Amino acid sequence: MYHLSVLLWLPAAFAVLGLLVPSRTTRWVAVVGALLTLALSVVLVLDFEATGPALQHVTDATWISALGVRYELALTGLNMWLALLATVGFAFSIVWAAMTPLGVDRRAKHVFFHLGIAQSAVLGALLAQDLILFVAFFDLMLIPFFFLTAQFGNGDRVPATIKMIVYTLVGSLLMLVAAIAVGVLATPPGAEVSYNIQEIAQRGVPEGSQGWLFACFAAAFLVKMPQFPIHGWLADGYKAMPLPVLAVFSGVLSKVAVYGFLQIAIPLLPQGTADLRWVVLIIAVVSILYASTVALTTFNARMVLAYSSVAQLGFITLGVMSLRPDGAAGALLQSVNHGVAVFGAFLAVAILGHRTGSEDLRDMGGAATKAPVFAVLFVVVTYAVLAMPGTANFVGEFLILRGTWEGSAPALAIVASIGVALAAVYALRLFIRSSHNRVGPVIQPREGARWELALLAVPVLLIIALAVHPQQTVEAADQAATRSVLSAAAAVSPDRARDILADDPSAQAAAEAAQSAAGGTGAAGGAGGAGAAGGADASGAAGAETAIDPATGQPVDQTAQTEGAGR
Amino acid sequence: MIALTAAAQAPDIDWAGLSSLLALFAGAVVVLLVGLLRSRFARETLVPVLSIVAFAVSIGLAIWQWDEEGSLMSGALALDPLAMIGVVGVGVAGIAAVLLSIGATAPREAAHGEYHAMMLIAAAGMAMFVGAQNLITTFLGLELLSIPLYILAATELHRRRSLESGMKYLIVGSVGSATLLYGFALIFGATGQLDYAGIAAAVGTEGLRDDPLMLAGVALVIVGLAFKASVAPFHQWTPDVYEGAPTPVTAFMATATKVAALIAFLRLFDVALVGTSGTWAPALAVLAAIAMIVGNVGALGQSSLKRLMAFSSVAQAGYMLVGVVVATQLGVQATVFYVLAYVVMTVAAFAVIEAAERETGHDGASSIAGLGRRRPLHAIALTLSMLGLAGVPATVGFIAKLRIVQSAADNGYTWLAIVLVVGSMISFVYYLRVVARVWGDDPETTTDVAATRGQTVAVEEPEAIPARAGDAASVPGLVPGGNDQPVVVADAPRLPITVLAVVSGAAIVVLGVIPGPLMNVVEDVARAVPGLF
Amino acid sequence: MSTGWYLAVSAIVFAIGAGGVTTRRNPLLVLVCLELMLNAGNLAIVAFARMHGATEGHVFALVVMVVAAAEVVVGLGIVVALYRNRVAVDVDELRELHG
Amino acid sequence: MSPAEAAWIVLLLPLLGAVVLGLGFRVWRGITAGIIGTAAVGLAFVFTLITLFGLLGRDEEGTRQIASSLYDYVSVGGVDVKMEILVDPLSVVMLLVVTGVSTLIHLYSIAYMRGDAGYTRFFAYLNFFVFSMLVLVLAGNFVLLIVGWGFVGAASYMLISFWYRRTSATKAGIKAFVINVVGDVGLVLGVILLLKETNSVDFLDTFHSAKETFGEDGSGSLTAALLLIMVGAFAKSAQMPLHTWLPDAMEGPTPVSSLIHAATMVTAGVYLIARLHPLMELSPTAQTVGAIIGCATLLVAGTIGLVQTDLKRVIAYSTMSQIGYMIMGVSAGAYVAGMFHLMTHAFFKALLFMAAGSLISAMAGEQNMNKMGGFRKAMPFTFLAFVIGGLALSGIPPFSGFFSKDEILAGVASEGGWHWILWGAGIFGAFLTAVYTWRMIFRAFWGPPVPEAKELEEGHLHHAAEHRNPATGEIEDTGVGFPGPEHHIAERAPAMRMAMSVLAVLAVVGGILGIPHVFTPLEHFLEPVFEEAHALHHVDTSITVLGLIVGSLAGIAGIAVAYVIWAKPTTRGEASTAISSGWQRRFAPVHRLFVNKWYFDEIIDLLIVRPVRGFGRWAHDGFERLVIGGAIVGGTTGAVRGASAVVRRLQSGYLRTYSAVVLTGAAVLVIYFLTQS
Repeated sequence: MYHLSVLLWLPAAFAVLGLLVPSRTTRWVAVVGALLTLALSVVLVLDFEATGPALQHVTDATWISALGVRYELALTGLNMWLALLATVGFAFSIVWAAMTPLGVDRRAKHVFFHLGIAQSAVLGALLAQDLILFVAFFDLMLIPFFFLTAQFGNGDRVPATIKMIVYTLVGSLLMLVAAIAVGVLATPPGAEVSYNIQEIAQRGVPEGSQGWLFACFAAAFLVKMPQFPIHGWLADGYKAMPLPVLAVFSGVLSKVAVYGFLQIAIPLLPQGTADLRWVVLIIAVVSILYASTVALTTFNARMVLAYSSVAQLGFITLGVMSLRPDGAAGALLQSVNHGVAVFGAFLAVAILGHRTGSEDLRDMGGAATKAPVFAVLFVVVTYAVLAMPGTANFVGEFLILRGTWEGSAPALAIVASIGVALAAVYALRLFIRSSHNRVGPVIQPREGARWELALLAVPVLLIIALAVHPQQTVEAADQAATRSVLSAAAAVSPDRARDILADDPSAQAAAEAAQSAAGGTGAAGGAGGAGAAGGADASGAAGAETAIDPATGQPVDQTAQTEGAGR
Repeated sequence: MIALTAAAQAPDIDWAGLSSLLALFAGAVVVLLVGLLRSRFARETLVPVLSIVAFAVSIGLAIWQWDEEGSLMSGALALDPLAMIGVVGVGVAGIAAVLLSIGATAPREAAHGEYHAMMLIAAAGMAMFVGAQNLITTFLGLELLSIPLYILAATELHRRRSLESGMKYLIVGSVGSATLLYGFALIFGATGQLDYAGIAAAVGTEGLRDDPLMLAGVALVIVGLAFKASVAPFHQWTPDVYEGAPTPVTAFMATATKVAALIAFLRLFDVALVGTSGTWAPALAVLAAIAMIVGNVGALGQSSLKRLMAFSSVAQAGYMLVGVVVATQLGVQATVFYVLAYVVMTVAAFAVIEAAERETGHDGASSIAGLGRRRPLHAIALTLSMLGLAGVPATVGFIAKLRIVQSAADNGYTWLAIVLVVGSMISFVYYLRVVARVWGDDPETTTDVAATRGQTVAVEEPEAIPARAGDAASVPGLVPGGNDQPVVVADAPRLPITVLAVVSGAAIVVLGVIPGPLMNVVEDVARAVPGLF
Repeated sequence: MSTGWYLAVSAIVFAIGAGGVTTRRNPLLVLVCLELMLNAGNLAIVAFARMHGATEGHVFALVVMVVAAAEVVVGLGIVVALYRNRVAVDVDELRELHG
Repeated sequence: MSPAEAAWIVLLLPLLGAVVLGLGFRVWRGITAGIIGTAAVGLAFVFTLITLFGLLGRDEEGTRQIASSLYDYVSVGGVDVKMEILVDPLSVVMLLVVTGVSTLIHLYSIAYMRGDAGYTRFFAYLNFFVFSMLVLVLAGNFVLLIVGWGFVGAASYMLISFWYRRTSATKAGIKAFVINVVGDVGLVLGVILLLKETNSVDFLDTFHSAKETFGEDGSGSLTAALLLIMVGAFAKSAQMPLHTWLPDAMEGPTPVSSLIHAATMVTAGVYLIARLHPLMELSPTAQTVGAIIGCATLLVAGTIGLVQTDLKRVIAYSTMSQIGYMIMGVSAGAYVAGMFHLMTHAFFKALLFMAAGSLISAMAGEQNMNKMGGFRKAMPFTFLAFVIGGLALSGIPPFSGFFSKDEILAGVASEGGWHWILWGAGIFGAFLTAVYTWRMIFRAFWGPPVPEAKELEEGHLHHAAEHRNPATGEIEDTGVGFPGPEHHIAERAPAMRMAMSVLAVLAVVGGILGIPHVFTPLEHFLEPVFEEAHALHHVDTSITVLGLIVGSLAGIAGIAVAYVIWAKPTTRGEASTAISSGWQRRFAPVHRLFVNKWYFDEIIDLLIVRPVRGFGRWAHDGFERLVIGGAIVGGTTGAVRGASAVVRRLQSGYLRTYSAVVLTGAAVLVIYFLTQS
């Protein structure tokens, strides 16, 4: 039984410790801290039983008694893998920062302090089960990146970062008001105001005001990702931020927004979700197309990745808003994949940047001639970015497209799939213009340094591992995703909820509880409480050759004669 | 004769209750006398120490009287946790101001004795103002705290700006208090009562809700108090006075006056006039909204730090007013919590501004450029205070803002909460710009402070106004050249200021992460306000 | 005479005082006008005290007079300091702090 | 060893080869990489044989369709995808073709690629390609099929742009990949639509419950799903309109062209349609569309092949047209015929590409046919290979092409009705095939020997002064070593000769696998898979015999015409090319249409590439700055900055204004309050 607070505050502790030790050793302290946190999170993930209760490793204490705000953390199917992605991401970027001049800069202490605080804040946002705690960490998570970019960024960084911070805070401050309003409105007269997510889900927010509340939450999350109309801060923010920091910022922080949708906006405001579903879907699809076209025409390598992230997050939002378990589980899987792919991609751009001095694709070309190992690793990352079938990104995208096809509308899935083709174009264009063709005018191609290749190998290995067995990520998310989207799906139309249940017999038990909560206000019965009955009979583990008799689905005895199959 | 004597025996005064107020007055007298001594040591160090002792004693006594319930001076002053928290707040602000004044030019110019005496008397005025339960004592408290501040603002007699700020504060301040007085007169006319309980009863029974005299009176009182708390349309004196006055005085004004004004607001509106809240609540809400927008927007383009803090205090006053508007237990708790948080954050900010001003000679934005490298402790303190004022989580500012927004959302003022949030979005821009300047180290802006230590630094005004030929005659003792360039010796900041900055910085974070204890204090303060559900 | 008349007079005096403060440029006269405004309030309080027969009103008026005096003294002190600092005795001269 | 276990080994061997070669790429010196690669694929072929015999052994008792799964790949919501393979006669036939031909091509490449700097990398990519092809063929459910589909697309991209220093190669690579992705997307959407009804991605479940879920005559959504899936098939098999990547794919080394663009990858579409035959049977419209597209492609490709001057592109277009035949056949119900033609085509087309490779090496990398001529004496073996390949391709009895192609035509014709038009087109296609094949052979081998040929006759292989990229003519960057300056011709490289002779034998003998109505072992072997389908499509002997006769006549006529135009020494002494240029002048507009490849490239560029790029650039420069930067961000900050200026201007510094504001504020408030009452 591990105490989640240890995982949460470990990075912050190491951040402070880093301040005390002499500045030469700060970076190694930070690296040790990051690896320890990573180890702890891996242990927690392994310890999570998929068929166990919805909330595990719960730690619960009062934070602000007067307001009814509790300090409550828990590991659920939704946030487990994202927390692991966060620890991997921060470990990756801290090790990367430790190796670059950023790490030995005379103000290295600041770098690792801010990264540590940011990690704690991100983990806090992911693990929080209390609405106000989530909003507090959601806001806090941005501030370290402000300091990192203002001090260590490049170009005219201060106005760029201030624009980024204020832009994202517009959303999250609106969310603060919405969070409080949700807590307050959900309290039946006389009862104590409570911001616990499960509690509010049971109490049910009055349907009248769910609309604007969902709008506030959606605004905060869409600005954070970012998505099409409100991505003004993306270009300057990404250009100004130092690359090690940008890798984790782009890979991890946008996923907290996705988690926000799944854990808070949809389950707490089912009616609001149902009403505004189409607005978010349209935004997502337009983001995919718009960002893809921009990504395939811009000449700055960093901007290609920036806009590709917008497009990928457009897909993830599609999956989330399809209000179907496979769509939501696909979105979660895609979040993890996109995170890992982005870590590798930004490191590759950094390596290319070192060799060209600038990140302009027109100066690059022919990097592969002297750097075969780097080229192979970069190709695998490129395949992950463009979601080539075979990588887990494809599985994610397949589930999202299926969820959208059946949950939202076939036309939407078809338009979104244009994004898949465009993704192939911009990902390959980035790879070819940098590594293939003749040696570019400015670039001096040389093989990646040993540490660079070793570090780049980490995301590549993760991509391959996920590609071979994406099941563990999807399985964990399945029950939790069903629970969170069920009430919203029921709000859209009752028969959708029925066919979700039909689709996934294993969600039967969890669904009864959620079914009662789906009835809008004040339903009793804890949705979280009833753990899902044993998951689907995970067959197929047997390696032996079993001729499956298609009609009955049972393995058939070798000798038995079966009709249908050939004689 | 006997009857006369019998009738004229001494009134029964509850000395214990009054002790915290009397401590301040006694302190003022003692400091005044010690100030007369010839020796520099007596004046330079003994006087500040004594005034700190006076403040500390008054805080101690206030805490001692914490659980008392009742009234003093036959109903003139209230003795309840609300008043006591006011005294404590003022005491803390006073100590901070005194610490900032050590080594500053203002006390040297205005003779240490009088300077500190004025401060103590102003504090006494505030102590009276927060406890006042009678129109007379309220008006007396207000004037007792304002007049010493006029003088303090004008202490640096050789700096034209200080005099100007003093003059402006006096004239506009008097207009404000005259309006307040006229309001009190009308209320007195309408109810025939002077003490709050009487007024509350009269308003309740005789249905004075729509009596023209009463309404006009309440309106004028709102103007008077809003002026004192520097709420929007009546805030125009704040930026000029804050920038002109010497920084320690500005610090005292920004923190202590806000505590006094807000608590008086609470007591007057949530106790005496709670009956007519239907009329004044929406008006106050609109005023608060205007304050938030004007304060934040005004602060955007500021280059002088003190002027920026002035506009930010206008905005913060707007946030605090929300608690009064809501007129519920939660509202009172939210406002008192916010005020205390605001005091801590502003003290931290002014400590660093004062230190930077002593080093560079001016309070322009460039004075704190690259502070992160020169004075890391100051830089951290200023950063924490800026982030706290902006309302970033893990600082007491976030919790305070959270409480205000919840109290607003709880009572149907959700639109006000949205205005508050939009205002704080704008505030992030200028707070973060200050923080970026502190930590950024672009070389050209950092004046090379090390080189100028010890020499006289010509004060470079941010926007020097072309002095007219008429008054260029040089006055003996002034540095030649420039119409009134005062002499500023750039010397390293004294230890007390750094300690103050660090302590208040730490308090911002500690209270932000563990707000529990402060919450309990605020809870029993709210119980003291009867009549609210 | 009914209290209404006293009220009318006090309102008029208050208006005159306000007009004086906003138009006159000489600080001394501004201080005088401030006196006027305060005394208008005084007059109203005394009128109401007589109407309600509440003697505290008169105490209030006395307090106000003391306060008004204190203010004027401080005001004059600052004006003298300004004069010694070569600043013309003119309220509009005080515009170095703005923006 | 059961067939399934053998199949798993077949699947994993090439992957093992690729990994071994990939990881130790600095270690392998000389041709060791080639040997390892060939060994890996050779072993896979051996195990395929084991699987074959295992499957044959089960003829009497057990079922012939074995699905074996390792573990749960993804199971969420209703979707339950397992990592499983399906071993049945159809997949074993494909296994035989893929592993067999790959082994020979690896053998050929050992010699052909020697001297190239990326030698080990080449074999690693080739092994990876074979692995991905096997995943595609052995996949037991739709998702794994798409995974194989994706891998094959990626491997072909890597091999097309193998010589990545050539910008033309990388452009061709990205073009191939993107069109493949378009195919993938079609496939994915089709599968999702199918999934909506069947709720299972597993092949066997879907096929056996096909009738219940879709009803007797198949539903509208089934047709839509199949059409979407066929988009994937057409992209992979280079059918119209998604065929433009195939000619450009000739940028890759010749063994790549022979493996990927002749034998294996392009046949994936045919395999897919054959695999989905239970569904195809239920949707006549999908079958018609497939047949028409196949027919159209074979005609268009034939016509373009007539006018191409680049040797490899002629063969590429011939591949396109032969695949057209297969798609037409398989769509029309002649599944066994389609698979048979697929197998024979693999033999003689790979042979032709190898021979072309040897010829091009002789020309020191020059691929333009106008510069070739008279190699008959110089390269007898390559000439013999060309002749055998040409005869088989033109469908001249008794070569394998003759039987397989005519069987397809017979199958199509037996459908009756408008299918006869397809049959006619097919015959005319056969004639065209014969013409352009022999045009190529006569242009290359007949006529006076060109200098390179003369040099070769004296036993000295010609070496070009500077090495030029055949497509663009830019000087090759051999500094980094590839394409290597060395060239290897079959006559001098035993490995090449061995591979080509095996294929030559197969090309000649291949026909016996399916002599119509006489001896049809292939049909019998594939019987269990297409058992219900056969009941529907009965081919009577009369049509077959008619097809055989007319087909061979068309082939012979084509050769004759080619001989007349390009080979016969003309009586009037003009150069032999006079006659062909004469034809060109007479049909100038038609000629221009064919030379420009029916303007497909230009159409696609106009309709898709240019608008997308234009929108992207407009969005990037215009929209971002104006709307996002200007309106949303700039607007708000502009408003706030304006308000701030107003507030600061109000702060005028004049004392009197401040008091005025306070007093007017008071007055306003009083009036407001009084109106309240």
